[in-house]
Amino acid sequence: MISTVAVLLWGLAALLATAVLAGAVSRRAFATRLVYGTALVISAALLVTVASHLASNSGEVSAITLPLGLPWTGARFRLDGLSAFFLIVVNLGGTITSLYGLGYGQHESAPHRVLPFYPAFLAGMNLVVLANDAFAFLLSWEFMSLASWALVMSHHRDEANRRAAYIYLVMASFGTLALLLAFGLLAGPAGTYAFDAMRTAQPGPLAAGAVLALMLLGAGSKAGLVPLHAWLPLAHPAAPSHVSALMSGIMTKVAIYGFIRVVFDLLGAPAWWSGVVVLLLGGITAVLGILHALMEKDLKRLLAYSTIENIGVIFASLGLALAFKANAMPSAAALAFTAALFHVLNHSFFKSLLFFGAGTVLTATGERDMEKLGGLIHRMPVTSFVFLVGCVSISALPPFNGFASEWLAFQAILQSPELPQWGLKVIVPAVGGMLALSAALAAACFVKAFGITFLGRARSAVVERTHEVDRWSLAAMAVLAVFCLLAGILPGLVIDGLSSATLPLIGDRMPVQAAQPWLSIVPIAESRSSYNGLLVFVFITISASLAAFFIHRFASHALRRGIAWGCGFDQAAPAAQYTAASFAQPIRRVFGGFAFRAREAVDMPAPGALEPAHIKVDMHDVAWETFYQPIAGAIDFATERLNYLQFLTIRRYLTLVFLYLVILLLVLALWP
Amino acid sequence: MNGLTFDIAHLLAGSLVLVSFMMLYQDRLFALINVFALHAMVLALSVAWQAYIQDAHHLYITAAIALVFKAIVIPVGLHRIIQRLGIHRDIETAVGIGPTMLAGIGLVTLSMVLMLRVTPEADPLAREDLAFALSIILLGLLVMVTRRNAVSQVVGFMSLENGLVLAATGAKGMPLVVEISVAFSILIAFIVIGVFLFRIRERFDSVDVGALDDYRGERQ
Amino acid sequence: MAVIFQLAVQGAQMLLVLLLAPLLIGFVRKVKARLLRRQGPSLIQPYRDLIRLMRKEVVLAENASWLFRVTPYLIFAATWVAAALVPTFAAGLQFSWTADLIVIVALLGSARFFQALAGMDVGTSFGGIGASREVMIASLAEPAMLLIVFSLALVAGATQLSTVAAFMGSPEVGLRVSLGMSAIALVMVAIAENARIPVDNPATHLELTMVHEAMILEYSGRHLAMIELATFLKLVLYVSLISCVFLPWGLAHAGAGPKALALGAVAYLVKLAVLAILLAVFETAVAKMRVFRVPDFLGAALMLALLGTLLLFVSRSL
Amino acid sequence: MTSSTFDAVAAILFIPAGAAAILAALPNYKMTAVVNVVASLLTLLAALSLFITERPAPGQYLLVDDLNIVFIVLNTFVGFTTSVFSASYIAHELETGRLTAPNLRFYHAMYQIMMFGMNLAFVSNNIGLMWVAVELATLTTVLMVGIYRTHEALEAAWKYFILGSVGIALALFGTILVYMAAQPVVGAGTNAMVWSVLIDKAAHFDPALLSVAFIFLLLGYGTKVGLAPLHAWLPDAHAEGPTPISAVLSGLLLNVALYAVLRFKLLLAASPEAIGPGPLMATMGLTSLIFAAFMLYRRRDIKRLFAYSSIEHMGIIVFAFGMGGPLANFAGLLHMVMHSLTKSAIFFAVGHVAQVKGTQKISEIRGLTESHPGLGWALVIGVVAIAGLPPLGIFMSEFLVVSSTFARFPLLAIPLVFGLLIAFGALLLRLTGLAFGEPRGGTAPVEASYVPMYSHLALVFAAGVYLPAPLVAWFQHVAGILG
Repeated sequence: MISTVAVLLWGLAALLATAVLAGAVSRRAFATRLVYGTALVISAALLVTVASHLASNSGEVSAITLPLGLPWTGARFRLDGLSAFFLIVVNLGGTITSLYGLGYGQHESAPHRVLPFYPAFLAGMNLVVLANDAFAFLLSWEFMSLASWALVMSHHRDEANRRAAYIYLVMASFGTLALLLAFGLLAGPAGTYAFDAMRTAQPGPLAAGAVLALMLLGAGSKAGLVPLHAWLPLAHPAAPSHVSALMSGIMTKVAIYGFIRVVFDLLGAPAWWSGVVVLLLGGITAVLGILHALMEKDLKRLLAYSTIENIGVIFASLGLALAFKANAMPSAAALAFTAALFHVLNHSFFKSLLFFGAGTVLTATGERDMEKLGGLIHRMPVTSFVFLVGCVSISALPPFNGFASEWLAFQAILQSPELPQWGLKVIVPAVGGMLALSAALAAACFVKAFGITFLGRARSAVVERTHEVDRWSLAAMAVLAVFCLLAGILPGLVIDGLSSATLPLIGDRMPVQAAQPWLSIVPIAESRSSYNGLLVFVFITISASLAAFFIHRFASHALRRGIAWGCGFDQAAPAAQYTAASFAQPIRRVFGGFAFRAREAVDMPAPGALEPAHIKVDMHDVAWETFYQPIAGAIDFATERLNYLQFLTIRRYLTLVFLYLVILLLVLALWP
Repeated sequence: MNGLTFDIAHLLAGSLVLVSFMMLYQDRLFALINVFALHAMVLALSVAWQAYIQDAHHLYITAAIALVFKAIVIPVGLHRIIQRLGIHRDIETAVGIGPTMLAGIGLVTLSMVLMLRVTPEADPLAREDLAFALSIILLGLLVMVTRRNAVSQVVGFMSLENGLVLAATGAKGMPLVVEISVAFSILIAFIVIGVFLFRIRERFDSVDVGALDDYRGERQ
Repeated sequence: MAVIFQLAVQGAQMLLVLLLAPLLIGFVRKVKARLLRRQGPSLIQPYRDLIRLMRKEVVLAENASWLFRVTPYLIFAATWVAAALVPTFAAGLQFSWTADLIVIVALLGSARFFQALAGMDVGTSFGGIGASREVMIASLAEPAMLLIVFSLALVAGATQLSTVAAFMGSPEVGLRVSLGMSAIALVMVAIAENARIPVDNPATHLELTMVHEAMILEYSGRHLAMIELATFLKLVLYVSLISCVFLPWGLAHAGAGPKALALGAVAYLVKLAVLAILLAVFETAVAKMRVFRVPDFLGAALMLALLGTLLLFVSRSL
Repeated sequence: MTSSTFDAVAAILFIPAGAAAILAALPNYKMTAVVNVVASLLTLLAALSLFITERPAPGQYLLVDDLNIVFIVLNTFVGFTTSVFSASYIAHELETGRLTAPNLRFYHAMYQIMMFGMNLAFVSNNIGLMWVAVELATLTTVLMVGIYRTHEALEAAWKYFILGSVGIALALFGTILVYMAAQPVVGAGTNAMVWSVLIDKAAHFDPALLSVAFIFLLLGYGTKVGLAPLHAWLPDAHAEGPTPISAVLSGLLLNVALYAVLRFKLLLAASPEAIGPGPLMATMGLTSLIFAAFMLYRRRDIKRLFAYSSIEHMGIIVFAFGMGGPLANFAGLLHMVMHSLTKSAIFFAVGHVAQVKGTQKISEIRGLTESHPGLGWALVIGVVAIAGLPPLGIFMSEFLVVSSTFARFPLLAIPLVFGLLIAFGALLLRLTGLAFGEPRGGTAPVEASYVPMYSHLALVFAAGVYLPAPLVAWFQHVAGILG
């Protein structure tokens, strides 16, 4: 009987083989269909395998050790509840993205730079989730980064993309080195790199703290935790849109998996303050991320920034879970943890959906700049509809999925009074406030994203010529839209599905939801809090259709098209519409001061003067200016100084040798 | 061995160090080369003496090489080069004489301190020889780094190598000494020829930045 | 049998809020007029307006998309469902567990989301003004609201409105400074959410100052009727929310006999009247503030709510 | 049996020596290239035969043990591939007229002499002989670096020569001191220079003498390893010499010097009272790593860039050996092998690049993956490998070095990681410029064969994913020897 892991590994081998094959045929016409088709099939197969494994024997662990990788450890792979869940996330994303790629890939200008790395990227993400020893983990981790780097670099003639790719890979390897150090601590001097060994070994408090910090650096830099996020809004948009979807929707989740795997699984019992750190980081990340998103006018960058926000939400829930776990409150911890995982799943759905939408807009119009779009709802009805669904879901509005996980997170926050530490008691609600704020801002942000891009009148000529895109892309997006709705109205089923991931790590799970009447979800007790997405959905539908019915039954049907009211000016130019910048202006006024050190300079001509008024806004990425620029400056300074050593005369070089010799001899002479 | 032989060996080695100091003191090329000739001669003597007391006859060859090659051929050759290049009147110390001498004294003390840590059981002659050899080597390096002129750097290198030969011959029954001294003589010949061939007048390499750039490729 | 009764009560509540909504508005307007020594329109004027709007034809801007036409029904539905889930005269109704306070807030959020989109659909600058200001206000009001929910939930240990109401009615609540803060914050949020003075003026159509009206400027006929009705419902919702949380007296429990229910209904009407009068008085007393003062107003609400939440621990465990 | 193996050792020495003689005589250059390849191949086979045949007992002059077999096989292998590469490369140089037929003859003869010198250094059991051999190898490379006769080439060769000579002198003094230390114990005569004898008796040697000796040896041979601040000759020698020689310098000659340092490290480690060699080496390694990492940024010449990266990696290796312990030593060995393979592959690629683009200036080379995909991607893989990214071999060794160091001496790991990151940033920055962007420079096709380059990369890749068990056991044993 071949174990599930083995099956999965065969699947991954097939993916890698596809990558090689793609490298061979990538310049042929049929390559695109071939590669994405194969990737689609394989990912679907992997998905089915994992799902059936979960269904047949949930929670059962299946492990294997291959004679690869680090010699005396071997390459170990393991499938448990957690990795199964993340495998589902990864491969679901992989399947749908491949489906999308079947259509989107046709428009790719340089397929030979995308096709070989796409399957490799998928395989890398799968391997990270399966890896069961430090070496295999890091190898897959960095392989994943490398493949995605190549994909970001695929449109390499654009200077901006090259810069993005460069910053991305440097940050990635910074993260990898941090993880490497963390694993070094966990493995100890003997070098026991197998996760099973690490699990049993309990590091001291100091070491545990160091590992947590290093994990926040390592996994955080990959996931886009502020202030390590700087690369993310550069790199994610630079890639082809379906890859952006993978990076934003899936790869960040793999990073979160890494964090969970080490901090919840390998590290043993956490300290209560670790919860505080993660909570705060999460909250700050959420707020800053969405504020940045609000200020963006580039659609894909906006989406990337909103990814940062969602990562923040997830990390906040994880921090909460840590805090509860540290205080031996398993049920509450399970609730918070489930909320985090649920949000992972949801975000992978709607963020992929939104990036797909952005991709179709990009292919149709060739524009990423929202200021040049508008009115697409008339040209691309289907795209705009599914994009709208994505926007509603990501804005955490019922009855869609984003709300369900957000709601769970809030429920978890409401467990905080039972926490013994005052610090936590006070911080948790504060972070809750941050999350609420970020949710509200997210709604604002996506009103802007949808409103400016799809609604209103066309802001440039390109929009007139656009039309709906191919069926494959639409199908992919439609599927995701359906998922968003289903996960929103049937959250109970998802929560039960997550129990197999929660149970081993937390030691408890949320109460079984499927048993609840009317499929509502009840974290603790119905008297305390409950939510029934299905009924809310049904009610809204019923009452809306009731209203509609009533109206059409009794009210007048007369309808006339007329010009919009423009204070008597008919047909104001499209330029007169609100732009993305002007839409964000009130919020910039409120938050810009501390978030971006934003300054506005208005020069208003005297009344009666005819020259136009100008408003100039300068905003700063605080994180970038506080951390990255000084480091770059320091390196530059050091190189400048040291560089003189390249241009000395031989006599000076000899002097160096001579001095070095004398110094060493002196040391020796003074040696005790 | 009796005191006299020891004392003579000791005297010769010590005088070698002394000559090294004299080299440090010179600032004219001709004078420097002459002093080096003396250096080589003293080396030849001490090697010969070592050959006699260890009655290792092959060491006489080394002594002969030192005498003929280093004390006569090379100095003459260098004289020629200097005249050819017309740099015989240059004063060419990079660091003042005074500091150089101080540094030299420091180096000698350093080598003494180092070598006297060696266990007394070791052959005292070898010990002393080592101490002197080390100081000669360090002084030779000092000459190399304090002189700007290619020729005087060659001289410094040769004195350094004299120190090596002294150490090698001091080590009782050390094989390959002759071969090594021969090899080194060839090496030095190379260097001298190089100095001559490449017309390296002032220094091994120019210090004027423009020249540096195209020499070292970097820095557009 | 019991279930039928329960369902009946639930349905009764839904109809009640729907029918009461215009009346409440009419009442507020009447009181305001009287405070200004005017006769004012009759109480049932809002009903008339709605019916008139129904009869009128719809003038649709050329650029309006399907979204523009669907939105009114969505807004109405979302608001109505939300309003129906707030206990009015009775708590613990059949479907009250469908949604807790957070969901209700979020439902209003969805309504607002679509309203803002509809505002931007036509592509005039007014829609943009309205939408951008609306989301700015919301981005402060919603967190404040949620923090209020937190402090209520942390006191009552539940986000389920019926439970909260029951708890607030019970003696162990005591007098808490944090609850007071939450109450004030809730009122401020309610004012902002319902676009009342001083945040917004429901009566104005001066482009530069209007927020809510700017978004629905292009709406007419039956669509406008739907939106108006939704706005009325929203006011009812907030009023009954305040009353059921901070004045939970007389709140009957579903399944209680008709007598209790009738009593509850009467109590509810009284509360509505009182709060409506207070609102009218307040609105006549203060002036509308500049749009960019609104953040300070709501920021204050947010801070109050947060303070309330944090003070909880002080006031409880010490 | 013993005789047959002795043949193997002799073959390793005599094939290159004989070939050198023949090559010096052969007139026509095509022939010389072929002979060169053949000779290198034979040497490689001879080296491989060391595995199957039983080893000779350590004699007064020659010794074959697990430690030097690693070096010999690596040396002969890279020597062979490089000869293949240089065959096609040098032919092109002849066409472009940078070299003349006599140059070529000289070049090939020197190549074999150098191989001879290096092999001799590896198999020699006598520290004096080892010294001679290392110097022989050095001097031949000096001559080859200056082969282009351009001003820069002569400049570089001269610098290399002078600094090298000083290194030679210091190393010799160290050797003499070791002899002096051994002589009272072992007794006068050749025995006092035989390594296998010394290592047994090292415990009784005079520690003070040994310590002084080690410092001189470390500086002397360290000059050739290219450790900062003794590195000055290395970048220019790499940049100005013919590319095959750059490949050999980085891939092999540095290893020779490293091997010498290791031998004496063992000797010192055997004597308890002497200073510990570990800290000294670790410090030098770390210094070189960080120094080279910073120097990488301002490089404008592509070969000089990778020369500095060689300094960086030598720093890592020396650091690893300085740390000691089974993990670190294993990592050090692995890293050395991987670095030799990768770096020579990179220099092959760079050679092709320089030939097709007609320049070594980084700023004038762009978009290689567009203009020469095969070459460009090879360069990408090579740099990715040298930068320590998986799934390539160097990642494994760096993984072991860093993690084991952090577990033992966390404070040492921080600068190590720092240096690695700085270097990574620089290499990637240059790679981005070279391999991507709007193509610039010549688009002439590459005549020379990609085989050596890709075969090295393939090996590095394979090692990164899978190390065969025997190899591992062998390396672990060697790591054990290195203590």
